Amino acid sequence: MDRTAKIAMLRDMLLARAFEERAAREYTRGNIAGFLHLYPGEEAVAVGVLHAAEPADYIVSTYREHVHAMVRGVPPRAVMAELFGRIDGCSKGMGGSMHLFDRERRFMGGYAIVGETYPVAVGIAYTIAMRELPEAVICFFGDGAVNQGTFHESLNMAALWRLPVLFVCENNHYQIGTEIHRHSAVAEVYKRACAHRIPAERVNGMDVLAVHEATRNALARIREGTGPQLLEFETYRFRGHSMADPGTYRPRVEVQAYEKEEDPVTVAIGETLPTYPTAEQIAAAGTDSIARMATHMNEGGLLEAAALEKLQAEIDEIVEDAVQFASRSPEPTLEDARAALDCNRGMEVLI
Amino acid sequence: MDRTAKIAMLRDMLLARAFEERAAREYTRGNIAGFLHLYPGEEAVAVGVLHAAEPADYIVSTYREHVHAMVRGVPPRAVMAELFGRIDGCSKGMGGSMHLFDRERRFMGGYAIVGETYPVAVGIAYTIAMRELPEAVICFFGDGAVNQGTFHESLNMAALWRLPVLFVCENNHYQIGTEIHRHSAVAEVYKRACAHRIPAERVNGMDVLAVHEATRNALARIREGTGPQLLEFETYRFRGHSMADPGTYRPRVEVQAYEKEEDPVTVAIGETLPTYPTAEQIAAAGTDSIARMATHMNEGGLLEAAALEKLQAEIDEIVEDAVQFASRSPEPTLEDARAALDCNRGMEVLI
Amino acid sequence: MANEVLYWQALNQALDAEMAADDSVFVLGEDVGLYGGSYRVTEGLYVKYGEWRVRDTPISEGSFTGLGVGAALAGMRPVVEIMTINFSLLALDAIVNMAAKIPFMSGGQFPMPLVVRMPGGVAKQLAAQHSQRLEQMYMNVPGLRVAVPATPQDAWWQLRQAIRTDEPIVLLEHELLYFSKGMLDTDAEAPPMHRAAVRREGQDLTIVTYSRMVDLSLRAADRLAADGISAEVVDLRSLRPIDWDTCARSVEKTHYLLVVEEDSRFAGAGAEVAATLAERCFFSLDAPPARHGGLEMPTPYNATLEAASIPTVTSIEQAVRKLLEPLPQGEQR
Amino acid sequence: MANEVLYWQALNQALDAEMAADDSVFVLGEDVGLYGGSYRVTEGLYVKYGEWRVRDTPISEGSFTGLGVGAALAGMRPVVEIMTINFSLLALDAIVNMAAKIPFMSGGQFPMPLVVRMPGGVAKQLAAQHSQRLEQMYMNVPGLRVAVPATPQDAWWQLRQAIRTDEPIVLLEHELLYFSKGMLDTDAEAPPMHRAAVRREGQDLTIVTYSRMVDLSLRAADRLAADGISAEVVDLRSLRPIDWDTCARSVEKTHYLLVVEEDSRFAGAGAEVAATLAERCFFSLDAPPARHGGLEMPTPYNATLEAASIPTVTSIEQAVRKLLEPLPQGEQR
Ligand SMILES: Cc1ncc(C[n+]2csc(CCOP(=O)(O)OP(=O)(O)O)c2C)c(N)n1
Ligand SMILES: Cc1ncc(C[n+]2csc(CCOP(=O)(O)OP(=O)(O)O)c2C)c(N)n1
Ligand SMILES: [Mg+2]
Ligand SMILES: [Mg+2]
Repeated sequence: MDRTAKIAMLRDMLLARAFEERAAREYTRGNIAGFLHLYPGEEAVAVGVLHAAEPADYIVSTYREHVHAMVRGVPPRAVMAELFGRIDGCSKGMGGSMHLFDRERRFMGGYAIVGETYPVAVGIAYTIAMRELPEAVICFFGDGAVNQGTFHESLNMAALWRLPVLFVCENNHYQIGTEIHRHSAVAEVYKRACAHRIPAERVNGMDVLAVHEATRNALARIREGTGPQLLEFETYRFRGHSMADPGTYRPRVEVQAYEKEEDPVTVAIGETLPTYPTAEQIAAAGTDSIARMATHMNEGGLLEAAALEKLQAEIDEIVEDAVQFASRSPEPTLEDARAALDCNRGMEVLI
Repeated sequence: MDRTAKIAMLRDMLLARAFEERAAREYTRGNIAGFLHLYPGEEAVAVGVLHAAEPADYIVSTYREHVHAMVRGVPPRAVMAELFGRIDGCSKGMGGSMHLFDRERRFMGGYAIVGETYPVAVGIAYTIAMRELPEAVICFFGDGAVNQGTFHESLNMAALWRLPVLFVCENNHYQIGTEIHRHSAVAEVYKRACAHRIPAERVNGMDVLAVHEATRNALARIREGTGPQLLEFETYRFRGHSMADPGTYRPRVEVQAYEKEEDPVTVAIGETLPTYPTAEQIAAAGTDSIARMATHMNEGGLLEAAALEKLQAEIDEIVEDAVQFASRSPEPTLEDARAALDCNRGMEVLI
Repeated sequence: MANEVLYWQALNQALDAEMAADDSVFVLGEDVGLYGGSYRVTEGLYVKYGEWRVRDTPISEGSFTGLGVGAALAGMRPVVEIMTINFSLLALDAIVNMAAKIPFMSGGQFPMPLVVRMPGGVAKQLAAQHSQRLEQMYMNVPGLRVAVPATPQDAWWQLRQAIRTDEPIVLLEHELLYFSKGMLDTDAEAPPMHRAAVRREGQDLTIVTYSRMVDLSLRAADRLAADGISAEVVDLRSLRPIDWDTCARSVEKTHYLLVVEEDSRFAGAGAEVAATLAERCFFSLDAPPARHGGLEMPTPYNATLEAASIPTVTSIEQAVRKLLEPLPQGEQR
Repeated sequence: MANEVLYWQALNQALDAEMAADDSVFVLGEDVGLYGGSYRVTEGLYVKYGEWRVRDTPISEGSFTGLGVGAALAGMRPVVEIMTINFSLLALDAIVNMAAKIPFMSGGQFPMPLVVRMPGGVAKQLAAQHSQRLEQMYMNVPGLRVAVPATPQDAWWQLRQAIRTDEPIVLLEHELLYFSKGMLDTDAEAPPMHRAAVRREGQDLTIVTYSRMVDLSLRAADRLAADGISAEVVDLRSLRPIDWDTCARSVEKTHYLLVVEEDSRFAGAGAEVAATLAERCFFSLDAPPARHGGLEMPTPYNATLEAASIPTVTSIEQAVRKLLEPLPQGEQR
């Protein structure tokens, strides 16, 4: 992979982090409401995966999808305006944080009911297969989402009819407050694909280069017509599940409950981060994908510290601009809402 | 296994076959209506499994459950009366063929929406585990039913909490008119259990002794507290899916559709029996579990031909008696229906 | 050209016509292909159009209906068959949370030319789990349209219209109608998809009904006519939206309203019909707006009880007579 | 003893009391244990009763609700929490096809002491998929009971009653009520579970409503009182069965009926209320029975539009004024 491509990935990761942190601030300021699920910590997944996709591929995502949308090309302005509920948002203020859509970029939506992404992706892939097109569908979901029945139903159909879907699990080890060992009998998500004989692999989701490579390979196999593939990326969210969840309670309560017993879960939980880590802590832990990529670029002589700083400044400007744009964008009217609802009516006379 | 036990199994298989064939006749005579799903061909499964269960175990079954109910001890009279829709039926004529229930015998019902048996079984098993009782739940389902999302959802929970459930797949290779290779990416059902790390095994479902042994072993492991087990029994239904389905169409249409191609499905289908086989055909094919068991008993000197004939005569009498009983049983009244609906009201004043 | 056909044949021909006209139309569901459909609606299509356009699915209602949603987003015109409405409870997330909401939630970006067909109603001793009506579940969903064809001609018209529109539509077919006969004129121009039809004109009262109950109501009207009672029978044809003008015009003429539905009365589809017409035609009504529906119980298997649990020609007739009974002086119902 | 508590605390105490009294009561759902429940309703119970009685589940609504059905069959008293009513579409098979029907289908052999609790309604900018009401889906299900507590006292009473009864009950809690305050008297004797309550007496019209809309209607009634309009407000407390006598008594006194519901009007819960009262109180009504509900659209994310999509104190007030407006001579509405 060349330097430009790597810089582009680092840039998107920086944008992702800065955008989300800003969204958090705008939420506490009251400019954004509802459920706001942020992505810090998981950037390497969206960036690595989507940089490996073609423009003709389709993306189906969840409620934690701002970054997926932006990496796919949806302008930060349109995403921020949507979070603000404004008419210039990518869903005209009707969808909000959990329902970003961009038809032109084949960003087929953020879905907020866990488990919906699978059948939607399979339906798009069915269309592609039927039309014998060289396209693929990328379907995102979390570790908690694999326990929804549609996961297996959809994997079976995708495998049975050899549909071009790349199933991408963002395994951040938590289903809101429930750690993976407490929600899944088999905590290695990729192993579940065996039930449908779908090739599957587990990859370090904190390493954007590894994510990118695994995705490129999987998509190449899919385009050969061999059917679906599944990739599990191990990652971690630094924040709570959503802005409504401080994420600070985990170990304390758990210890209370288990205090008379030795339970492996206690140990596992003990190793998680109960509060949002500082930049220093992240750097020290060495897991943060952005720091890791920056170091890689620096050490390889691809991007020096000064250039990185410049990049960061550009990003900050883009985010600031997005916020300004969103604040200035008008609210949608009831007529806009009605137009959205009736968008497919055409000239049809119903009665 | 001793001679008595083997004779008891053969007896139940003969009863199963005779009862179901008689039910078919009563259906064509108009004494039974609705969907009537019959069991001929699959007797070794119900008999082998249920003879290995304890009276304290619970049974959860599907819409093809007459034989499960009878082997469990529900009197043929009560089953036939239910098929006739009469008050002496085991569900008082409210449930019919697909909804046989017998609380006393822990026969927890026939469920007619595919995929319902799993969560019901898991719920009962949850109760057992919570109460730390030595009981187990036997959960029946077909090969088509494993594509319902509840299959995986329930297997995951059963494995996660180590619940005492024996999942029993009656793989007769068909989901109504759809052959297993056309509905499942992985046609070996037992392999699906790998997704939840549940021990699973495939067994010849036409051999009642093999079924019995596999079940006994699985139940023993369950009672050791190791969690759920899954058994797949390969079997075949000699009749159509239900009385509404002649089952004669399969190869002809398939050939039309595939005639310009070589498809493995065509071959597979070619080997199935398009019409209900005669007794001679079954004997010649050598797959019928009853013939096989009878031969085994005869060759082992456990039951001679004369005794078998006598047994068969007894069975015929039981079935005839069941039909007579059912015909004489009164129809339930609207008051009976209201009493069934309000059975749990007690003294409660609602408003 | 007009021909006598069975209801299922009208649906079958409609599918065939649309599939021939537009290669983005495809059907999917359990046993719709090789088997030809449980009620024969897809008969012959598998051989004609091949497995990609006539797709037999696993028993995965939630996901194959969701597959339809995804395909519609990608520009196809899927026609999903859910074997019976009873199983559609497993597909409600796809229909209610996705199909009905995506065009709106996306700010109007996406078409949703999805049709979900499902047989339902009380048939012959199929027992509680297989005898549900459930129409009302689909009525309270903004973004969705619901059609209930009662005749082969409507089955033909409405299924074709449903396939051609870019909005999601649920088509409810009654299991006992599949083998009912009627004239089908394939050249006749279709009325708007959701327009109600006055199936019989009358002066003394209005029966508003739909699906299988239309035929029963017409038969009850015949019997009543012998006694000089002239009933007007309105077939709604659609449950969302409802053609209020046609209903109101009739009630304003007759001054009496009886809503007949197969479903149990409490919170059934008829509740909306009665509530809106009670409000809109309040000053025209000479008696309380009445509803006649099924009993408040799951459907019993026993044939006699099953029959007693839903309206019959006789019970509709009785409900009409009761509605028209003059009130004893000074008494209020 | 009476105390001021929050709605969620009343539910929490009710669960605690029943779990302490009967070891066959257990709760299950997503994040009900370690996390303490998304709306804190199960807070503290995990520590107190342990993981078997306070079970965190995977995201498998269909199966863990079905687990509740199985456990109820085996003699337990499960209280299933579905994180929000929107996800209950994935569990409808368990609730409608199983819980509501098994006691009947089995000829009356089995108890079904299952409680399914779910938060719902329009909260704060949760957008279309997370803002549904859906009450009406549960009303048309014979064999099921549906309670809608509007106050902490009712939350306490009705949850305890629900747990103690052997029939399946859906308890619908409004997300915006969890942090509302009210008096809770834990010793007071409970009224029957489904009895409606007259929350405010009045002479000029009857507002029939439930859940969060009770409070809004009471506030509208306060404003109207300033203008000399005396509204009676009836809180249904239950949507299946409905206490018709209490409603009818009120309408027969006031001669005017306004049904207020948060759900979009078409085929919402209010349709049944209006239809039945229109029939039953026809001769008492001086104006058409009116309904005031939400707009016919999925809930928009934008705050202003969201607020405009459901009734407010002001819009209820306006609906009342419109209802009481004298008709221009000779004109009919
Ligand atoms: C069907 C359904 N059940 C429950 C929820 C509530 N919910 C939202 S996100 C979430 C956890 C999902 O966890 P995971 O799939 O691991 O994704 P993550 O949030 O960790 O990215 C839950 C339970 C939902 N939205 N939909
Ligand atoms: C959810 C649901 N979908 C569809 C049906 C219709 N149906 C009844 S039995 C059946 C096939 C089931 O096949 P399998 O599980 O293999 O059981 P078998 O009948 O072969 O014993 C189908 C599709 C149903 N009852 N429930
Ligand atoms: Mg997660
Ligand atoms: Mg089968």
